[in-house]
Amino acid sequence: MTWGYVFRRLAMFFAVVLAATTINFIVPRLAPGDPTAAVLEQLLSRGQQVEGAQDIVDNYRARFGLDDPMLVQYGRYLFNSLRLDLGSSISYFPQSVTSAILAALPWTIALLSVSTVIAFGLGSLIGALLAWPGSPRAVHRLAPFLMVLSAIPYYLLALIVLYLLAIWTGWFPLGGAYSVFPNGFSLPVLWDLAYHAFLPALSIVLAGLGFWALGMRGAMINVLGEDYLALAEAKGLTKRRIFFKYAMRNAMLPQVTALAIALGTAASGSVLVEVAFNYPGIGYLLYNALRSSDYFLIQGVAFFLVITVAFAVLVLDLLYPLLDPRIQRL
Amino acid sequence: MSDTVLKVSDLTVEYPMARGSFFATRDVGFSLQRGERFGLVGESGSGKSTTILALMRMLKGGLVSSGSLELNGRELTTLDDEEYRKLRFAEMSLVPQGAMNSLNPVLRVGAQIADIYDDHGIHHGRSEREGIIGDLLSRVGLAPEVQRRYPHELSGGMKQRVCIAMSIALKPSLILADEPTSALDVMVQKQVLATLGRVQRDIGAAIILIGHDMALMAHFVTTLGVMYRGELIEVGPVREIFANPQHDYTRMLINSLPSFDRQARFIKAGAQEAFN
Amino acid sequence: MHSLLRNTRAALAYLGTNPKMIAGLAILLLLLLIGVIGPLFVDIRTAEPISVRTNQPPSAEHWLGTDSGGRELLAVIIAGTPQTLRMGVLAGVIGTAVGVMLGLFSGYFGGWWDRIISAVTDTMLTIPPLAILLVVASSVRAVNVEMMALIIAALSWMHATRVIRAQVLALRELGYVQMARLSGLGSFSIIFREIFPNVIPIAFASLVGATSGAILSGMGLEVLGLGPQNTPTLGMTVYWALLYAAFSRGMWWWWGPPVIILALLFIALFLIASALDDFANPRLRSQS
Amino acid sequence: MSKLLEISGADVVYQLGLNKTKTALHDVSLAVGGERPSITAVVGESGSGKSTLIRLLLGLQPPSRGSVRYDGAEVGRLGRTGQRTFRREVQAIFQDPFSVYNPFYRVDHALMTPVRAFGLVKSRDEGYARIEATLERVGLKPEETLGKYPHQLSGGQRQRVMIARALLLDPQIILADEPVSMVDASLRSTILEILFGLNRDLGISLIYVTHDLATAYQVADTIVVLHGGHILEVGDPDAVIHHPQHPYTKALIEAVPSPDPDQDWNLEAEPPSPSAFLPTGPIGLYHTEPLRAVALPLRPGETPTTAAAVQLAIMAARPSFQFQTNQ
Repeated sequence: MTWGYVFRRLAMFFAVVLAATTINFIVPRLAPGDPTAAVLEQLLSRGQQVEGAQDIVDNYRARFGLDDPMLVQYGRYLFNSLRLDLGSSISYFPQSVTSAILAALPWTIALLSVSTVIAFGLGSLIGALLAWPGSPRAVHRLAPFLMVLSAIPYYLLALIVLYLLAIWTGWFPLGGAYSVFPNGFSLPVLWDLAYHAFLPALSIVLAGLGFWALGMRGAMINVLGEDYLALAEAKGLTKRRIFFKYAMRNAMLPQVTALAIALGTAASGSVLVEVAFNYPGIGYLLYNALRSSDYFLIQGVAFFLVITVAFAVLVLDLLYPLLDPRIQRL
Repeated sequence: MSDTVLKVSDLTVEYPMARGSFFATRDVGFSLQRGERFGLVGESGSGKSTTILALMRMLKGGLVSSGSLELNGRELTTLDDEEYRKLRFAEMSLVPQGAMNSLNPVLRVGAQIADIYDDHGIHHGRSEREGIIGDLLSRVGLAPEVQRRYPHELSGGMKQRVCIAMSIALKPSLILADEPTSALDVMVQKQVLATLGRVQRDIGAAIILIGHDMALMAHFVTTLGVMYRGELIEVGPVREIFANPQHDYTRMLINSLPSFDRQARFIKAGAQEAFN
Repeated sequence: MHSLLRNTRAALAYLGTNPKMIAGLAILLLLLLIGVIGPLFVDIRTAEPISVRTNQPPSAEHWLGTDSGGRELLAVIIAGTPQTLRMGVLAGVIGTAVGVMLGLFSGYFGGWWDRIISAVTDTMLTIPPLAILLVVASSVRAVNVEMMALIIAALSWMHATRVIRAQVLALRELGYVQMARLSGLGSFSIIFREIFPNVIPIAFASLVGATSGAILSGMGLEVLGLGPQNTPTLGMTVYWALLYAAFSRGMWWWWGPPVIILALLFIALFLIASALDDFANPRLRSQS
Repeated sequence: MSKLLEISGADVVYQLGLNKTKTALHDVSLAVGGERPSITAVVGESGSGKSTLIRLLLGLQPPSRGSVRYDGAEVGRLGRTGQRTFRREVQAIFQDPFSVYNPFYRVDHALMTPVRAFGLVKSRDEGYARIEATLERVGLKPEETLGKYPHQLSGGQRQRVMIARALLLDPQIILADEPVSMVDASLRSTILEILFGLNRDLGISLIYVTHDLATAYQVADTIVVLHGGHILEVGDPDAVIHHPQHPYTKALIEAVPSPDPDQDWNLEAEPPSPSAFLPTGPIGLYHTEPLRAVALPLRPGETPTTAAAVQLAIMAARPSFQFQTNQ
């Protein structure tokens, strides 16, 4: 890993953040009419006195400084975004967009990271076994079924899982993340959290499994054709050692690269899963924001989604050289 | 115990195909004495690599349909897979063809050598292991520190030396060398071949060298076998074969060897006199 | 061109015997037939709201029942399936075409263009597509199917660019590309006559993947309520069902059929893409 | 009489990182073609700079210093027509006779494309007539070759089709990059004989780039020994092979196993590593004999010679013969 590599990755991170901010700034201006029109229209359409409506409009005007030149507006917007000042939410007023998102974010990150890690690990193992000539027959029987299941996207799978395991059988709760909002951690609390998270996590794992298994199978088949695998066998190494240390270890490298790319899709998918399960994370927040046309909040969620994923990708990229010695360390 | 290390008789390897079988070797037979250097030559597809793979029981898709392989008096064809695994590198080792890609790129050289000991039930303390691997590397002319390097930090010749070091780690009685120098430049080729010859003599192992370069064989092996379309068409002391080849194919192989002979030059008519 | 015919024939011969391809195409054909034959039997105007009695379970009169808005659900499925497919294919074709072009140029010419295109591609790939779609779709109110396809296409070219570029980088080093240069061909001739034919299988696999991704993105927008409000696509039907709590009211006939058809659609596209992958990657081919 | 392709004093420096560079060729001068069509063998191992040299000669890589001239004009500054003429008249044959064919097309495509692209024929039929005649010239039967896919031909046939492809364009100069190293031993001399014939009968000049000293000795008028981007020795093949003067040349020749088992190859003495022969300071090529020059430490006050000068001197010492005119 050279400084150039670190620099490039950091530059990419900031490019993503910049792009996200810019889109948030430009797109509302492409729509017909003054950008405040949307907010005013929204407030009027509620046909009622929204508490602090005037504050919101003032806030909006102040933030955008709509009389200033475009470039000044953009600079101010950029500056505000970077210090995470994303304005105030309409539907959660007087809460700021940032604080609403920060309340929801831990749920999403916990759910998404745990289930993605499981899907990634389990899927890679299944894929590796699929390509391995000596793996048990059960793997080859089960795998096609899993693959086909994985072709169904997160959200649809969530609906099916919800119907089968919650509504029909009643085994799992219909939605939410807890029975009572947790005040501190104890064993029953953790159990309750896991109980509620199980179905959303299951949907994410099932939907992701096949992708990782397929990728791993391809990478593994390539590795199995390599000369160093033949030499490992010739050296009289045990099958177990060859499988883990010589084959899977190497086939994982492209998988890690793919993980960085797939995170964006996974994040989008899990947002929709939250909608299906009323899970109080970013996805659910977003759904509410959309239903109440809370534009600041929608943009804020999009912004945070992008930043979170970009940050995870940055971390992955910086850790990658530890896995592959061919990329030079600092 | 007799002095015969390896006795191959009537070895036939076939690859089952949709329409009948493809015979990669037919009735191949030869034997090696302790410390003997045996060469197998032939062009690609002649069955020489198949013979080696059959010896290692590493045929992918092919099977030994008849014949016997006897190593140090023990019949190999009846061994089960686990017994065969333990025998690899302990009694019979392999120096591979593609040295460039034969080492795992993400493992240090030392770790790849250490695995051989670990999976053959030989355990050492940490520093003892390091010392043993260091010694092994010095025997093939590499610095002991090379064990801490990754393969991509080594040149082609160095990688092939690492492979040779691996092949003698457990002091086998037979080394199979599958075109070990075909990917190397001539100077490095000679270095590697000299190293291979030296360590082979040090541990007293017999060696089978596979190749397509008759000239290389001429200077390395004592006995030569010529393979052509899956059959061993000629076997004998290397000098006799060069002096008096019995088979047209062998003769062609010898005659097509490039040489610095003045007769072999194409000279433009008329230029010759002016130049002599 | 003879060789194109020969290669096409070889591809078809291989794919014709691939069970994944056969199964995938069969499902897809079935779904297409719903849209083609369905209107002959059912009046699809009943897919509009308040055309039938509301909340009826499936019966001899209403085969798939009706929803709370007074829509005949069988008609909704018949009208909606082709709409969903059209959106996906439109976005997939546009996205892949752009992606293939960028990949070919970026891989062949290298240099600064390549660096810029690659950086943009890599960056775009890590951005959650939903985030951008949200901002765009929530600002551009009242979308229709074509507009949605365009918006989604803008986010579905990267995969094609990436795989095609990687392939071109490998092909560019091959002797025949060098030979073509020595044979007096210009860059564009080399790209389209020498390189392009060899990436067709990958481009096709990419197209199927992009189509599937587009339907997925479209569904994502629809279930969040940002889809075409007046078109009965499959995703919108699921959205309405959820909005009117069909789940807790036990109206399985409302959300069940669109979910099943969407699932089948994704499975079909997955099978086809996977068969094409096998064809494009000989190592996978020999394994399966 | 052919046109002259000349490299003079060329360095090629690659930028590897921000402040890392690698010099692939140091002060190389070569001359191909000219008054006496010649065969020059450039002998080098991997990393010697061979492939950079080929790219330089084909105009695919500009020199970092020095110049590449064709028929007197700088290759990088040729106009549109000049560029086209250069492209057509300087042709190449590569090592791998399989990857040079687009697997998507029949071999006809590889032959027809250049003929059409350079506008040498007016119709397909005329093109085929020309192609068939050329195939026969390299010992192939058109009816057994045309209409086939590359994988349906043998390695030797594929390489001969490639020679025919080059010939179709009436080249002045052919660069042959390891043309026989991937061809079966039994067919090597046939291919070499064809190449030799192009020079002898058609007056085409060749650069034969190879790692194989023996075949270089067989066909060449001049041998150039390239190592680490430096020309270390250049001279008449008989002199270079049988009385090598540079230590690297000596070590290289000693490392080649003799086909005679009775001749001692001295396998006990490991040869030194090739990198031991890289020059440690500034060097220059100096004549040791009229037709030979060897790289030695730079002698101040004495002007070094160039490989190009030695090449031309060797050809000038040859009696001239009557070449058949090309078509």
